[in-house]
Amino acid sequence: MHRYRFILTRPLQFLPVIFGVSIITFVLVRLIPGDPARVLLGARATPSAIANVRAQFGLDEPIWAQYFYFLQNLLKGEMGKSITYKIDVLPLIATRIEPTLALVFSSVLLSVLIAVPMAALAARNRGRPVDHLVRILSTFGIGFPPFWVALMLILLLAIAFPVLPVSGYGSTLGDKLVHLILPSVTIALSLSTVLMRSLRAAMVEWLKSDVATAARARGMPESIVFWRHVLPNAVAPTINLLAVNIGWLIGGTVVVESVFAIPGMGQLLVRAIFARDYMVVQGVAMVFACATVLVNFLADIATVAADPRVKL
Amino acid sequence: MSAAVVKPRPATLVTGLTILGLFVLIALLAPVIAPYDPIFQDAAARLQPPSFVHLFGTDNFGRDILSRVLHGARIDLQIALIGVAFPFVIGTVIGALAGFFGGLVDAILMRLIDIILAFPFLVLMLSIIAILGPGLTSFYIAMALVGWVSYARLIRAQILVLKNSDYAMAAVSLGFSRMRILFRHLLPNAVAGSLVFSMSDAVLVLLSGAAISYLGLGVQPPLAEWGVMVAEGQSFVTQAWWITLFPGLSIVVLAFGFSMVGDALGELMGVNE
Amino acid sequence: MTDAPLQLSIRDLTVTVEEKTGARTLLDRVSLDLAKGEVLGLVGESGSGKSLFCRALVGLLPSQSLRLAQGTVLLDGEDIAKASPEALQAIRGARIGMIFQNPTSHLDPVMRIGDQIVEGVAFHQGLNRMEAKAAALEIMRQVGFTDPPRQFGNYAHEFSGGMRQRAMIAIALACNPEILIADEPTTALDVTIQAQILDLLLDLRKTRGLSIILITHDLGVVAQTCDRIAVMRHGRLIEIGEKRTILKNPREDYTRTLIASHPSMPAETAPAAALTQEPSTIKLRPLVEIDDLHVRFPVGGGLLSRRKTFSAVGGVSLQILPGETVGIVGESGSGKSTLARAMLGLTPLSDGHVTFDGHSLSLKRAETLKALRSQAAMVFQDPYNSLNPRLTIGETLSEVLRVQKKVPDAAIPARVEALLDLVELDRSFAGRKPRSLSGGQCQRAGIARALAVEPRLIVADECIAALDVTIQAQIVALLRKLVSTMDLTLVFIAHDLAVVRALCQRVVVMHHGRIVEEGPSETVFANPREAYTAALIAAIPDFDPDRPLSGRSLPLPPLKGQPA
Amino acid sequence: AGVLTIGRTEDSTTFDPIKSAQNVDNWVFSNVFDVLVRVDRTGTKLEPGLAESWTISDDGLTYTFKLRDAKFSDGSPVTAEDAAFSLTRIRDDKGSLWSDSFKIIDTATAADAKTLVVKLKGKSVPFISMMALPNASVLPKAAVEANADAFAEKPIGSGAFTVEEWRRGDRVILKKNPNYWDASHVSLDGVEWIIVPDDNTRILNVQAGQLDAAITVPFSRVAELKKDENLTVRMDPSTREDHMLINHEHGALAKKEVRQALDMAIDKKAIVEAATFGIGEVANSYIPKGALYHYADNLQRPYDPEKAKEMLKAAGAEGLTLNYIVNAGKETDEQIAVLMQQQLAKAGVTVNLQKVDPSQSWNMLVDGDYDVSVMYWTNDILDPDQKTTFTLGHDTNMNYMTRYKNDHVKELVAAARLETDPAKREAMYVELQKIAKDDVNWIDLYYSPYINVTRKNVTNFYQNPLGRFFLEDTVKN
Ligand SMILES: Nc1ncnc2c1ncn2[C@@H]1O[C@H](COP(=O)(O)OP(=O)(O)OP(=O)(O)O)[C@@H](O)[C@H]1O
Ligand SMILES: Nc1ncnc2c1ncn2[C@@H]1O[C@H](COP(=O)(O)OP(=O)(O)OP(=O)(O)O)[C@@H](O)[C@H]1O
Ligand SMILES: [Mg+2]
Ligand SMILES: [Mg+2]
Repeated sequence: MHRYRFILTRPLQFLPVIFGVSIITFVLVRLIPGDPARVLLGARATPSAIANVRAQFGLDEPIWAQYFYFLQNLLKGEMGKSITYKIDVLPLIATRIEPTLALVFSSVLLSVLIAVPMAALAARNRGRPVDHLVRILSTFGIGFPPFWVALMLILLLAIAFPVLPVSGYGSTLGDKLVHLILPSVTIALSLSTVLMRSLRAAMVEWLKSDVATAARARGMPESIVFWRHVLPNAVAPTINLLAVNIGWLIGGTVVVESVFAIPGMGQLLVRAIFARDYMVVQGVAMVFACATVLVNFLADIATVAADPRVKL
Repeated sequence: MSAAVVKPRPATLVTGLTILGLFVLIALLAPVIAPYDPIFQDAAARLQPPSFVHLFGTDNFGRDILSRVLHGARIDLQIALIGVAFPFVIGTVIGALAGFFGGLVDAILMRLIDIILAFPFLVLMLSIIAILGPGLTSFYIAMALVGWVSYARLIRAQILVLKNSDYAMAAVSLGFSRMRILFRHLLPNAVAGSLVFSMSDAVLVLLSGAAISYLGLGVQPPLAEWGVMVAEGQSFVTQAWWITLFPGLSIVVLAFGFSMVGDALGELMGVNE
Repeated sequence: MTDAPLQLSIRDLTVTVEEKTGARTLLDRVSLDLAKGEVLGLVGESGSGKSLFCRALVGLLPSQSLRLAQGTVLLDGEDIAKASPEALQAIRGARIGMIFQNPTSHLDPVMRIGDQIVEGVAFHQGLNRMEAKAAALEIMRQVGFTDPPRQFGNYAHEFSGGMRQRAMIAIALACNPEILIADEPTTALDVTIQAQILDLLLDLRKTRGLSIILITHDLGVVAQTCDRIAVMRHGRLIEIGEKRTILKNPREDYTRTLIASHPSMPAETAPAAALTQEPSTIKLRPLVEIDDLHVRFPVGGGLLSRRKTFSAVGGVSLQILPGETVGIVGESGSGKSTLARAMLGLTPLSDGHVTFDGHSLSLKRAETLKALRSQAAMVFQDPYNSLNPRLTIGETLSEVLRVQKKVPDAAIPARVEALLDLVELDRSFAGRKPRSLSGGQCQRAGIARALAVEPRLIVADECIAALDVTIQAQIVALLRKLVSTMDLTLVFIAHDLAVVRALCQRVVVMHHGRIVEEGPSETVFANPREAYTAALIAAIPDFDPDRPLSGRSLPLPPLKGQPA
Repeated sequence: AGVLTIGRTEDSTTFDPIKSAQNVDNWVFSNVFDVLVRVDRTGTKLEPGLAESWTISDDGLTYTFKLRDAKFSDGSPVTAEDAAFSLTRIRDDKGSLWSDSFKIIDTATAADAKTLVVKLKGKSVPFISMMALPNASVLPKAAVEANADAFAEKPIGSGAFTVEEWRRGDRVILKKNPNYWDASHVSLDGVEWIIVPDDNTRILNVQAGQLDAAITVPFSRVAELKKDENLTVRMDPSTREDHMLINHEHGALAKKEVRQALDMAIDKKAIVEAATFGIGEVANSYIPKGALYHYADNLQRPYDPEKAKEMLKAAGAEGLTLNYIVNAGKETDEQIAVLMQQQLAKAGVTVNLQKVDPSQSWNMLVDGDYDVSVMYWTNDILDPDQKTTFTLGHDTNMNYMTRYKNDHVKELVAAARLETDPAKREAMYVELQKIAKDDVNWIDLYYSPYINVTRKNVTNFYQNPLGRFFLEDTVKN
């Protein structure tokens, strides 16, 4: 199966990407005006206290030396200490990965579950009122800011009809699932729109295609034409779109995490940016980068699996 | 070869353009048609529900929502336009050059694109905005630095296909310069997809703006911008729904206009998103 | 055949299209009968409604704006023109099978070939998966797959054109139809493969008792395979009758033109110029000199494996004298286009030399390219895709003139008109874009563009392959005229030997990237030295129905493009 | 009985008290640890904590604390040794953020198991107040010395509650400490501090009954929440004072008259009305109302934009343009900025708003890269000395970034620090308040309460003005 050979070679390309991300983050966060020590010490800061903290976290070293230590630590499997939390970054992040991952996963799953039938409905009734309705609805899905949608969902399903928890994450599996419903719906409302548009366009295209005609010409009923020939062909181009969006989602769950008080990485990251907790920003950025790269990698594999013509 | 000439569905295009045109008109006429000064605070008229005095009600400062929504059209159209135009131009040029010349240039650019894509979008946006200070200019710069990637990818993929097309080969055989081939022959045929994408991108840009506002780094107060209005108004959503609803609806309707035009463009140009 | 029972009886089939200006008739009261076991040839120029007719039969009109306005289609006495969608669906495939013109776009790219066959078998014959698979393998064997168990799992893109066409046929047969409609099943293929496919169809007719409607615009194909011929033009059936009658005594002018423009007509041989007869006595310096040329392409390979290369042109030497007309023939993939591109400096040379007018491409690249760009031009195979879709013909031509700077800017409009005149296009075409032109018109525009360079050398790469015969004949005539009036050197690439024979003084036969035979057209066609050449020539469907297609009796090269 | 769930915006950062200077941590520290001396509920008196009683030597240099019989949550007794260790540690530990404040301690020693003797390097009246800082909590020496990092994750204290679990980013779970010396008094079985960053969500959680309490409620929500029958909106007096910082080194702002004019050009009532929805109270002194030595009769300049305009003209500062740094992401701050822009315009002052993220604004203020900006201060010790020193006393921080200079004030601040007679001391602070007002070191804007909301069934949920939550008193019915 030489088409899958890239699975062996591709990971080599990850290294420069991760390396690049680390350098850019490193420089970028240090370019942001604001001193972590001052933030940490607050209003009662005295110059000597500030100097003390800076020395303690190695912030008084030249930037290249700091980067060198960072890399050195990385080789040891460490990512430095958080200024805010005073513990190593890696265990700090580790506890935050699961909620974000769960959120992304459930949102994507939900989006796909919404997008595929909706796109199918619209494409098979192209130009009819159903099609227009779906398109109008989808515009609403993408037009309203997520934090507003989230709030509306809470007001509706947690206050007016209190069937779901307002916010939080829960500790048992069932509890977590229940808590993930509203946040996932919030994300899915906009993500599914993106997927749906692309899927619908592809489906319309393939419904008109020679492949579909050929299937009809051999007497296949419309449902077989659609599910067996149109859908598999229409899915391939959407995989890439989905991958880009998952990448985007992984790095952008913060708003939803924040509204729903989900203890994920997004919140950790934003807090760290505002507090200039350099090590945490770096660490989270690296984890995000790895996740994104991995998602794209999986998408590549999926693309190859979905379309035998594709070579990578 | 099915020469099925794609029929543009004029209704979609007309609806879309009408909506966009209407917003442009509103933006142009805002100072004339707005009943109040959008930043004037009237302590006596705080949190008024919609009435004949304030058609869309007032916010927590007693500012007239209608006037703010009308004036917001100026800012938001500007955001959509500039927030898309720069990434579009930068991405197109970079993507075109990478796709056309290939080799080392392409390899480096592709890695750069990989890096930016792997970068948590928010770190980039927030850091850049934090570095430059919140405000529209920083937002544009951040958008441009992050947003070009999508366009570059789209264009590059197109150019890679087109550069092996017969008419590209024909152009080479006719002694045309490489720049002429790229910019006059290939690019015009390659941009259709990006153009369609830019329409939905415009909506994403508006929403990114709103998200940034939610995180507190949005446009400078007291500027009326829909995303900021929704973000700020959401604390009052239970007692004064009108503060968020009207700017929110404005975004949705504008988004609808953009996506209509995008769809129509897509069909006109025979692009499958 | 006449005594066989009627199977399909079509009366007054009319299809209209809704347009803004009102309804336009695309098929105008077409009536014809098909007997059981009969092969009916349907010929006619492009756009005459052949495909539409077939699709109308099974209710698969290509667009919703098309309507079956009137007419009956009696299938064993039952009118299916007015049948419900469900009834039609039951007829499609099971009773009337279709083979489409373009297998590449009609095969599902993401489904294994075997599964596509199984789908039909299972659906129409109600077999379970195991049985269906066995049946599918059997069908694959029937249509000439060499290794069905393995090829079962292949995807369409892994097959060559011929194999794909076979797969199309297999899929149609899987439904076990009584009537097979084959819409130009061989147009896109080279002659050798065309012969195999036609053979296959005839075989199937014999073994399965199929009735076949064979659509083509090649009268030669019809002559070889059909019992009766129907001729269509402008949506109407203008003539129908027994094959020999029609070929010998066509009633209609159009049919006569069709027959006359068939390239295998012996009347049309290239005007033998003095050059070809005594090339050595007149010591001319060759315009193009190719010496041991190799062009290799990297294929596959990657980080962990060594890069492999594929040799598309492997050691070709060729001299082309000024004013000569040279034809290059060979099956698909034999390296013709690659050679042409290498000749014009459009693809890097791996080895060897190309010299144009004394400039060597490998030694003085820049200088040679400059000469090539201003003195040589190419006409491309695909008339649509070789023109920039966004520019009008006028813009395309004037751009060339402006860049080439051979005429002053002020004279450009006049020159554009002169060029259009030259290729016999109306001047109004200057303002139109390629999309609104027919294939033949596009090809003329392409030629005009080549002429705009005022070249000494024109390389025409299969520039007529996609056109129908009447247009082909026009283009060939045009080229012939241009060569004689403008002192052009022409390299004409084709896989259709008949055309080459009609146009070229000298012919070069390529096979697997090498020249296997070379010589004056007449000599080569009369006495091919190589078996390969002979096979190519024999595979030309002869116009005379009594001279049978000899595809199967000669040692054909193995089908290429099978997955490794 | 029961577990009290409290929603707050941010997570704790550590459980090592010396390593934090943030309110989010102090709130929890004071549930988990105990201090020698406590500040009472009104925020005006010191009362015994772990120290039953204390005496101060006549020269004011030696403090002797008598410790009560108390146990840490692990059952080990709280000894004078532990207390001495804790004080020395906050002064000396490399990771301590409080070293500077505790430099005044010369030695801290255990005279016997229950007697702690602290010797100061110099006289300091406010020192005893500092003993109430949660950061100076008494920690078990053995446990901290064994592994300080582990301690910071799962501490051992002698407070009313113990840390049961810390789900980072989500919640801190506290359990009643049976070994607490006053355990019989504690009603709650436990407390959960739950992070809900979004204001809306946090409050909705309480409305939906999924949280018992939500703290830091925005002003804008109070009126609405008061109408909810299931809720109690609690507004406890705080020591928070919002003020406008002025950079005394920037051009015309160096002139007292200009600063006075600005003070007059700002309509604080309108700000209280608009930004705090009438909940705040116009401030007239840097020492907040209700805090020790607050001078209630201090000058309150009338709002008079016309006069302000004249004064500016007279001072040669006509057409003044100010660069106003706004903290991004703070609803009220942005609101006030917009309002002030409008008000100052009436006095002919052009204000350019520059919104920057809070960490950056901090930097700009420290670097003097601003003209005006609005900030606030909340006392964390009872004694006014700390704030006075930081803002008026020519401390190393340029008088809280204002670059205010007045040598007389500086001497007065130093003297007040040493004055043991409360009456005399009060007089000194009254004078300081008058001078500060006259000099307009900054512009006092408003005082505002802590606003928290609880379900009706929660009683005795309150903060003292220094911000301490008295959860040992809280009852959930
Ligand atoms: N969807 C459509 N809408 C309008 N006109 C159409 C449509 N499809 C086909 N036609 C017209 O119908 C006529 C017949 O087309 P058809 O495809 O049957 O030609 P053909 O004889 O098969 O030609 P070719 O040899 O090129 O395949 C043409 O003039 C074509 O332009
Ligand atoms: N860019 C390329 N990369 C790899 N292989 C190529 C490339 N171009 C051509 N080839 C291969 O080189 C061989 C010769 O191709 P070429 O196009 O010259 O054939 P041809 O004789 O023109 O065939 P046809 O009649 O189908 O046009 C083919 O097998 C083709 O697959
Ligand atoms: Mg056809
Ligand atoms: Mg070719």
